[in-house]
Amino acid sequence: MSISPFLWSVIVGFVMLNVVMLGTAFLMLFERKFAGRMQNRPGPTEVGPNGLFQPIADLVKLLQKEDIVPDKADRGLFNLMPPLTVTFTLVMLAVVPFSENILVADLNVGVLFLLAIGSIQIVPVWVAGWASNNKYALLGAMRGMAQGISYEIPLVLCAAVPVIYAGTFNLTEIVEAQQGWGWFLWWPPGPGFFAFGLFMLCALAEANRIPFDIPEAEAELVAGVSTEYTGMKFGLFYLAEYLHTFISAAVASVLFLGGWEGPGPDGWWWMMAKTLGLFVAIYWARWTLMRYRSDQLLRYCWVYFLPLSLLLVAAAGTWTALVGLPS
Amino acid sequence: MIVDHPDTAAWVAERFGWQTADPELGPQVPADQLVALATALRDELDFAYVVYCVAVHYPAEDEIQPKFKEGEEPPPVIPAKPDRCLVTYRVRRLGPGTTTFGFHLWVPTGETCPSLVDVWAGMDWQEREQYDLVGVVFDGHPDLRRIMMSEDWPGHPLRRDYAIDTRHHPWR
Amino acid sequence: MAVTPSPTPEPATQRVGGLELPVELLRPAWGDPYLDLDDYDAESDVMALNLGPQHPSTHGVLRVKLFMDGEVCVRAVPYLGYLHRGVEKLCEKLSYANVTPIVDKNDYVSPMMNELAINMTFEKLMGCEPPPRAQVIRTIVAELQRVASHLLWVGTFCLDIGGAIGGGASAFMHTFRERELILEIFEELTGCRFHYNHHTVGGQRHDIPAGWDTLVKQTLDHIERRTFEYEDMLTENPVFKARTIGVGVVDPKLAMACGVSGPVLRASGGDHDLRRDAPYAAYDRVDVDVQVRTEGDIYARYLLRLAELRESIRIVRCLIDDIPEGPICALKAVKLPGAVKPKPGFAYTAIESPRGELGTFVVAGPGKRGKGGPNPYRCKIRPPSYHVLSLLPYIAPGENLSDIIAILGSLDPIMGEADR
Amino acid sequence: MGDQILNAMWTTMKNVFRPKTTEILPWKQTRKRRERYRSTFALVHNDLGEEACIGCKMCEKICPSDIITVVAGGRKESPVTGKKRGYADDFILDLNACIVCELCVQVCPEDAILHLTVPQGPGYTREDLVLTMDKLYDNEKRDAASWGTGTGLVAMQDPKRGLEPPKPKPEAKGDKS
Repeated sequence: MSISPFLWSVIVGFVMLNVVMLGTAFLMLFERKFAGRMQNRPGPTEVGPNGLFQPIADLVKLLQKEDIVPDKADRGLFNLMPPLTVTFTLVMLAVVPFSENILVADLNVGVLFLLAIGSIQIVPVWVAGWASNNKYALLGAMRGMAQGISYEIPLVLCAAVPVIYAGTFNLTEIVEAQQGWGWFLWWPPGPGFFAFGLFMLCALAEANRIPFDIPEAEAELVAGVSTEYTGMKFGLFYLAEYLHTFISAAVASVLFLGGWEGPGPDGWWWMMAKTLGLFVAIYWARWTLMRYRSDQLLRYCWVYFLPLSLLLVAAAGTWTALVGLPS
Repeated sequence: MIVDHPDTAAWVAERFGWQTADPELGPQVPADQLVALATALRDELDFAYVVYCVAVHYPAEDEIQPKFKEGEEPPPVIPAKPDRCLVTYRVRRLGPGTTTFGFHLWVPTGETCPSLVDVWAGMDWQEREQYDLVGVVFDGHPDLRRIMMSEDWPGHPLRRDYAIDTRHHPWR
Repeated sequence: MAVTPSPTPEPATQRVGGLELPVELLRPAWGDPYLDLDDYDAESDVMALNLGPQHPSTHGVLRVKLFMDGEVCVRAVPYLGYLHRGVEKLCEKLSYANVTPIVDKNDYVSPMMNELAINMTFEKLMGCEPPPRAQVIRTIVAELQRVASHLLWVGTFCLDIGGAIGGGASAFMHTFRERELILEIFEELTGCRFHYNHHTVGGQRHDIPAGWDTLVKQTLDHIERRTFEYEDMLTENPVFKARTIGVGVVDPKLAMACGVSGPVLRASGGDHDLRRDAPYAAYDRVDVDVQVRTEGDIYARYLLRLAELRESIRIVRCLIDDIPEGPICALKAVKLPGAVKPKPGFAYTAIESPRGELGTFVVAGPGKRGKGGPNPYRCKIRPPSYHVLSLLPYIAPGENLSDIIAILGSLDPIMGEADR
Repeated sequence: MGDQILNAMWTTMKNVFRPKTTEILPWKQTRKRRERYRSTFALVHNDLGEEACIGCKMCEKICPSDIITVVAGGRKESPVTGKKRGYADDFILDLNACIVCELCVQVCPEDAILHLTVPQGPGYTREDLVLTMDKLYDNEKRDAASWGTGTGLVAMQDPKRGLEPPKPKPEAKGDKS
């Protein structure tokens, strides 16, 4: 039975949206359980068997919270920004291939699209901080802006390494270039490994995760940009952050870990396993490390990460020039 | 110039001529000599560390004629005392073998007490607190604001005439 | 000994607390700290940021008005009093025996210290000496309380720099897990986990139960093992080091002039510890190895507190094995509010609380018929946190907002005792 | 730098496999409180089965928070012994402001008021935490008396304790066995 590519895209898009949103909710539960175990606590236990329905309870709680808009806030922008962050994050999902068939749009400039949408993410966060008319939110927004712009550059350069190796911007073709065990993580040796590490660091910074969660550093800035948001609007920021982390992990596994390619039968399960593995690693680091200061963060970016990523691009280019593109 | 004098009270008696009655309170200092004593303690005896500044309010007392039996020599009349505050200070010399030294002065209500902020930075908040709670005005303090109570608080709570159940507006 | 007063004191160096230090101006680097925002140029880019009283990391209800140039503070003005409960006024109205459970609430992180401090002053007024058994138990509980307090500090400080959702929370929960064990010890001894009312005038109210010393020893062994885990997690952690080394350096001269003692002073190089220098309770039975560091930054304070924690464990181990037999209280148990009536007089005693010199100055007033009154005439509690906070206008200017939070955390102020 | 971060992460991972140290929830808790733990209060009956409280108002006078109100009922003939003794007509203890200092237990000459090792259940109004005489005698039935009694505490603080040949510890009168 043949199905038109457009219809297939719509179906996959619909299913993926729902699965990812629901999955994110349960990833939150997983994180809370995991963090609880790290701190010798049981984590959520009350709603459902062993706390299984906690995300649903959270959702209900967020929905019934009073929706407060500060008097002097810019009402329109203030209300617009939380949905916008989630939208931008979900748009990124469109080009992430979970298997040969499970993808919404097979763009031939997929990497560029991802990076572009990823950097637009900064804008709603910044505008939200500005529109809140709160000094803490403003400080958080400014920090987030500086951090987002700075880390965009090494992020793009690190993503360029697999692009150079594969000779294409198309994510599906990048995965196919890593067939078998030829992941860009270790083959060609060297640049890919470091580029992966750097990419993960920059993705953490982009997604505002500890040790780089400067924009919402709750010890200093109360809750940063989301200080004035209540109820589901706050929940949307939260959701966007989780989605961003999840998508960063997915993109990293596509670019460096061979996507759905793996030992044994290929398929979406490999992709999911790799993504979740990275996700767990991110949370493991999150619940272990402290937070950097914003000026330290920017200094690391411009002094270490940017030259290093340039070097990696140069190395990858040299390798490709000498050895040639994969057939 | 640091003098390592073991007995500060003796040093003060020698230098300024003030005798110490109660070792806990130390010598009584005239108000105009307070800063001179404090500077000498800090610079010459190495009392670099502020312990406290406490003001104790004593309400006015009437003249008291102690009781005596008929035919006896009447004991001397205890004179009337005005409404006044006892301001006591204590400073400390740090390190092994640390000692503290206290001195005090009497400030009748309506008069001011010289401030020691310029001698020890730590006297700043101590004096502010005593001003706030007891109502002693420290002359020369650069920032004599209330610190514990709100700015518009009526009265000074640690005075003896301030009843503990005084009604007040809820704090903002 | 004749002393010739020098007319012009040489401003070169001054020996303070066993240190030769350059005399410098004790004024904040950014001008007068007492100015308000109105005094600023309206054209300047200074923003007033109200840090607290409702803020996640002001350790309660401290309010600091920060004047910020971008994210850098140009002036910090602390406002206290949001937790002022009138404890000193209350002490004037309560009898001597009743004051103890009230002052428990001052430094709510180490209540044993409050009780000990005020009861030592009452004993000095009464002229009574607690029996040796009480002295040793006092020392042991004080050191256990110091362990608990420093553990809590490590946790809350990690919250300040690590965030409530993140690594800071993990360290926080880990230290609370260990602190819980100390509270269990106190629960076994006094029946309460927090506000014990364990000390009384003349001694203790509770004798140690059977098997308590074994429990203490086991717990301390356990805690000492776990402290190495904090070392793994924090001490060498590059993120932790990046946030703490070289930040918030406190000059020892300034610290002394502000009346700051305890770990903040010792981390800056002031070699002063009342446990060694003016021993009270049973500290004359043990050698207190005073930890001193000279860096004066937040990292030094962290290392110093960890070292003090281990030192406290060592002191308890020294004392726990030979607690002398005998009574635990020099006076009869309180049966009436007016049971304790010291003669009129003045007394000041000080102890080394986990935050520094916690002293109490008590004026015992006259009562009827020439005897002492049943309640203090004036009771002044000299809290270390109050003085530590007065450092803030001097060290906060020039620091980043994130660093101000870290500095505030590292000073370890307890608003309960600062505001009283 | 990397190895130290890994070291820190290893530390947190070790903790994942440790047993949890927190209790689930208060109403599910299985935790055993210590013998001396003090929480809420109970008024007890003495060995003869009558109310131990004699209405002497000692606890009312000593209470630092001023939360105890005793209405003394005057001296009456005891139905059990036939001797005259005091009774309390009413005894109100406002647990809202209680600071659990144990002083009322210590001053009680008849060991009538005791601490319990179990907490008072939460309520929906402030009045639920005001312990009236009935509630206090109901608490006696919970059979969770704390260790501290008036005589016990006084004996423990006796300044001559251990100096002379130890006497047998006086049995706590009001303590139910």
